[in-house]
Amino acid sequence: MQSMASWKIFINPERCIGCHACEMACEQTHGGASNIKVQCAPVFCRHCEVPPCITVCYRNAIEMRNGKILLIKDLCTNCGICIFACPFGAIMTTTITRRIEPKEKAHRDVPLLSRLFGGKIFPKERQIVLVHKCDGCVERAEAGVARPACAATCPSGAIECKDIAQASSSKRIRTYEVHLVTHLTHREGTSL
Amino acid sequence: MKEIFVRIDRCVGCRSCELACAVEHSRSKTLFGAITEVPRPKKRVYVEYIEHRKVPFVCRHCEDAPCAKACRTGALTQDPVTRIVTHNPDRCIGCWLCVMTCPYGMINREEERRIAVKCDRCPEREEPACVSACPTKALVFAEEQEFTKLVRQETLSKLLPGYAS
Amino acid sequence: MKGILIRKDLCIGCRACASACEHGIIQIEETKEFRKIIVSGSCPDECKNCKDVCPTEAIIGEKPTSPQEVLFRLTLCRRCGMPTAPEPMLNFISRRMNQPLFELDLCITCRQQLMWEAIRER
Amino acid sequence: MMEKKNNKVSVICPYCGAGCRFELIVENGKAIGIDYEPDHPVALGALCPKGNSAVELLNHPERLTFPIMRERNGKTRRITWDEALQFVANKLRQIREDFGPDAVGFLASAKVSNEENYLFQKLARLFGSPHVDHCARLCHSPSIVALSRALGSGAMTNPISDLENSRCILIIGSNFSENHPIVSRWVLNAKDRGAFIIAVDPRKTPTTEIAHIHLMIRPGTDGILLNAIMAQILREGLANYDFIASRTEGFEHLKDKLRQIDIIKAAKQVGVPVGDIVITARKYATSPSSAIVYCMGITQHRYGTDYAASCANMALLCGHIGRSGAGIFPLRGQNNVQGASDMGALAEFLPGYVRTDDVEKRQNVAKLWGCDDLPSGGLSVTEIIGAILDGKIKALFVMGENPIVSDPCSAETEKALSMLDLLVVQDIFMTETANFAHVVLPAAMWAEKSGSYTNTERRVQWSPKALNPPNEAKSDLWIIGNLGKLLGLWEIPPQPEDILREINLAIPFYGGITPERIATSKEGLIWPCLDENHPGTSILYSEKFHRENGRATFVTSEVDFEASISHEPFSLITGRVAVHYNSGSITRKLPSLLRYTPNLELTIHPSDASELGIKDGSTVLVKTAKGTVETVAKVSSSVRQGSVFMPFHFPETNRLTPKDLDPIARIPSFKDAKCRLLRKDK
Repeated sequence: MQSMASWKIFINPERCIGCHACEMACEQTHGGASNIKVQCAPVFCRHCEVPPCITVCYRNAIEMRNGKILLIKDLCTNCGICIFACPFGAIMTTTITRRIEPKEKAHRDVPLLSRLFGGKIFPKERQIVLVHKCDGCVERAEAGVARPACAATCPSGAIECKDIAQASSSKRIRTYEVHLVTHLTHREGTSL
Repeated sequence: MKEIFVRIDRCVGCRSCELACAVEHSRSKTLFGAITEVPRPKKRVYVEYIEHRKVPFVCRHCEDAPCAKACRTGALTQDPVTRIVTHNPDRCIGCWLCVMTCPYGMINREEERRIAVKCDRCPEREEPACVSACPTKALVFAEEQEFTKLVRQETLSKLLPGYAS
Repeated sequence: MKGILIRKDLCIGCRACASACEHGIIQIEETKEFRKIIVSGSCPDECKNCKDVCPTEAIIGEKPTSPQEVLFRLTLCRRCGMPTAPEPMLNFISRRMNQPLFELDLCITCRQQLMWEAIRER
Repeated sequence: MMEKKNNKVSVICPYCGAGCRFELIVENGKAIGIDYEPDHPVALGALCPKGNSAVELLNHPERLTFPIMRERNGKTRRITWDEALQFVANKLRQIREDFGPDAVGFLASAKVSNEENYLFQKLARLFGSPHVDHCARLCHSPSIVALSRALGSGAMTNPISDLENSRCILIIGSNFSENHPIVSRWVLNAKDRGAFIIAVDPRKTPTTEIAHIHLMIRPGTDGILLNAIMAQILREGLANYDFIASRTEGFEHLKDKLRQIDIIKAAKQVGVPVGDIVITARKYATSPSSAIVYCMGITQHRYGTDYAASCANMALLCGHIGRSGAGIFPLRGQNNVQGASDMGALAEFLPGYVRTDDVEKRQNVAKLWGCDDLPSGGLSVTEIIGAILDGKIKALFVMGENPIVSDPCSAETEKALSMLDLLVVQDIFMTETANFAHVVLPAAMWAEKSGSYTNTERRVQWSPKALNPPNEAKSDLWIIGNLGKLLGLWEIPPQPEDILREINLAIPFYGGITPERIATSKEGLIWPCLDENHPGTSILYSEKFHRENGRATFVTSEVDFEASISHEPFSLITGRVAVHYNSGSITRKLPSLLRYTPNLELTIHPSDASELGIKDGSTVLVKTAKGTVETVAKVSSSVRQGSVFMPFHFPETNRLTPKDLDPIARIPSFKDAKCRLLRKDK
């Protein structure tokens, strides 16, 4: 079995029919936030082998584990710096609202209303911009399902799991079969 | 501009072009030196065995190269004049967009540095290593007109005997 | 009751402290061209979440004079004009990446579109 | 999502006719997720966006969960099941006494299982009413009529995965990249192997982008194009004469008709370059195996039957049928529209395509059901609405259908439904039609009941029950079974397995599809499957055609297609969008799908838009003979100049469509609508 690193999530961009099935599958497998965005083809983390996002993260919250670039949630501070380090925009954000447990000492002074409410109000909730990215469906892989959800659901075969060398050689063979065969028969006069 | 043309029917599948290409892209540029080097030199030309036929594949350095256009970090750049696509290892992040978009599968992966490798048409050499290594002249390095002239002559030489007798 | 103070010269305008502050004292407001980090109120002494997460240690524990605001102009995307990130944040990125691999002043949607546009001009 | 203690049940997808299968993960009675089945033959486990929304659909809060009675004054109140069924049974008996059995109409559904459709049409016919129909009338009734006359059966001749082996694929009137997304995988595989892909569609769609050449025809000119292509094939002598001689009849008649066609004139009328027609003719005829894939673009026309017949003629002309990679692929829209038609839920057909006017065979079916004869001369969906308006039909029982949105000219439908003495609607949501109903019965969804479904490639698959329906909702079989008992048609409400055994007796080509064989197998069986150990036939007509003399026949239409071109200001094309499904009564309720196409948009060509002063997003008034609708405009060159596009998943669209029917298949010509546009300045 080749090493996990060479097994890549491979995209044939010209096969994408823009149906958004991958976004929906990703959303369901990752509890509501999709790590894929479909432009003219699906955009999600390429799990680069020399990733700029790792070099940029000042808390080393992004780690490469057997071929997959994983964002470790408890180290990540949602600062959003890695978002602009990724050349493909494959690191995505979702805004959520989280409840604030009122602590007696903590309060917020609001200059405008300070005269009316004695200058202190206690906000009930706050907005957080969560940072998330594709994890190569590691959870599915550990449960023994080889293919990530997006590759499993893609109706047109735009997203596949292939090894780089194998993908290139299949393209070469297809080039021969589709384009070169006819050329050859004319030159030699033999019909294949 | 000179191109590498392939006469598929002449290829006997000896793969000496692959060997020469790897040796040319090693530091020592000698066969014995190349074997022991790390990172192990990688070939940029590929001979495929399909059905009973042997077919060599060389990067075509396309006019508007999809690989150069797809590369987001500027590792693959195309020289506007010579149209040759060169790879800059320092900028390559191993995202493999080039492998996905190259229609002919001419880009390969180097395990050690985890970067892409592709044909740069041996800039220092006058004639690319694979062309000079090919024993049966299946690979021809010439201008378009020269090559078409060569093809005409070859076809004529096949026709002539039949015609003369 | 001590408060916090954000040093304007060190802060790069990321969202680390706002996400870390559980009491909602550090809030971020974003418009088309500006990002404003607002610090209002004072927080319990023992809490130093924001200090731990700040990438440039720009938060110091002194009593601010009044509710503090840090304003950043967002660089606009070269291709579509939408806001991307504050200038210091982009410099922070290019510094850490020793030499920038690609144009940083592209917004996320443009980067995503350019990823496949080379092949499919849909 | 991957806990171990829950169980996974393999079910069929409830949406389109492709028949994909996936595993529903159920935890203590609630659906929590799905998983994929990479070895399923239809799509290798792939699912389109609609398939992925199955869990959201099952847990939808607005599902109907108890029977509702609407009083005279419009107030609705909750009632019990006994009360509801008793009321419906009494009212039906009373209407039968007053106005006779054919005063009651029955609308079956293409989304319920074979067993339920079989029992539904049996209930209707035993009750005495000939009027049983379902929405196959609105989609592939021309295919059923034309293909069964030409070849012997109206179904798809090869499985979808067989498209991979075609060397040339002609896609005419189908946008499968959005409506049957998994078909695009096999077509792209064929393309990768060097197949030549031709797309014929008045619009630019993701499907036409796959094609090598796209014939952007003027809407409604499919017939002229097909005749022109066939004429060119004949002129260049590319027809397969020994196939014609050995396996077809009626060729002379077609040859004379095609001789008179001037291809240059035809190309001008169709609006495509002549060269494209010649290339299409050569590529289709000369390739070793060619396929024709077609859908609503062919059938929903005034001459839908003739267009479908032309597709059959073209396949027979070149002998591209009955072999791997060669065949005709009419893509069915709903998950069981093929099954519902097989079960005889059509006005003119009894189970197994026995014609109701064929007295002798009809009496055999009657004998099977224990009565001496069955009614005939039923009306189609649109004719039933007309009959209600004339006062001939007093009661309508609608199962899983939303005629107000899916039938043409909704104003007339609404008027008719409000005139009824009794309207019973059995559905999963409170649809637009259910708002008019006197009694609304809550039905269970596909995963909450077990049954067999037939997909578009004639594959009969069993979908087991994965979880219980929400509190009082019941399976359609339970409802029909108990209603039939109250009407005295049978003693005990039958189980799905018993009905399937009865189907094996009633329909010869379902003979071997017994519950034991398909309950455990994931691939199911492809009919015709004549007996217990028959493996099923994936490719039809390999030896002979299903007609008496085993020969196919060319069906030459006497219609002058030129008459169908009219140069009114705009032709209105209605069609589907990737994330929505048919009447939209399901997908418009699912936020994860609605966010992609939230509201109705009219697509207009840039030059037409600038002429009328319409910009992107400005509101537009669309006027047709049947009604006026206000909608938002989207300027794009994906439509031709002089035509506009509106998806029909929204209630407004079918307010505009015309009602004139195809004379033979009685399908409304949705796609021949003409409209005028006005800019509505705020």
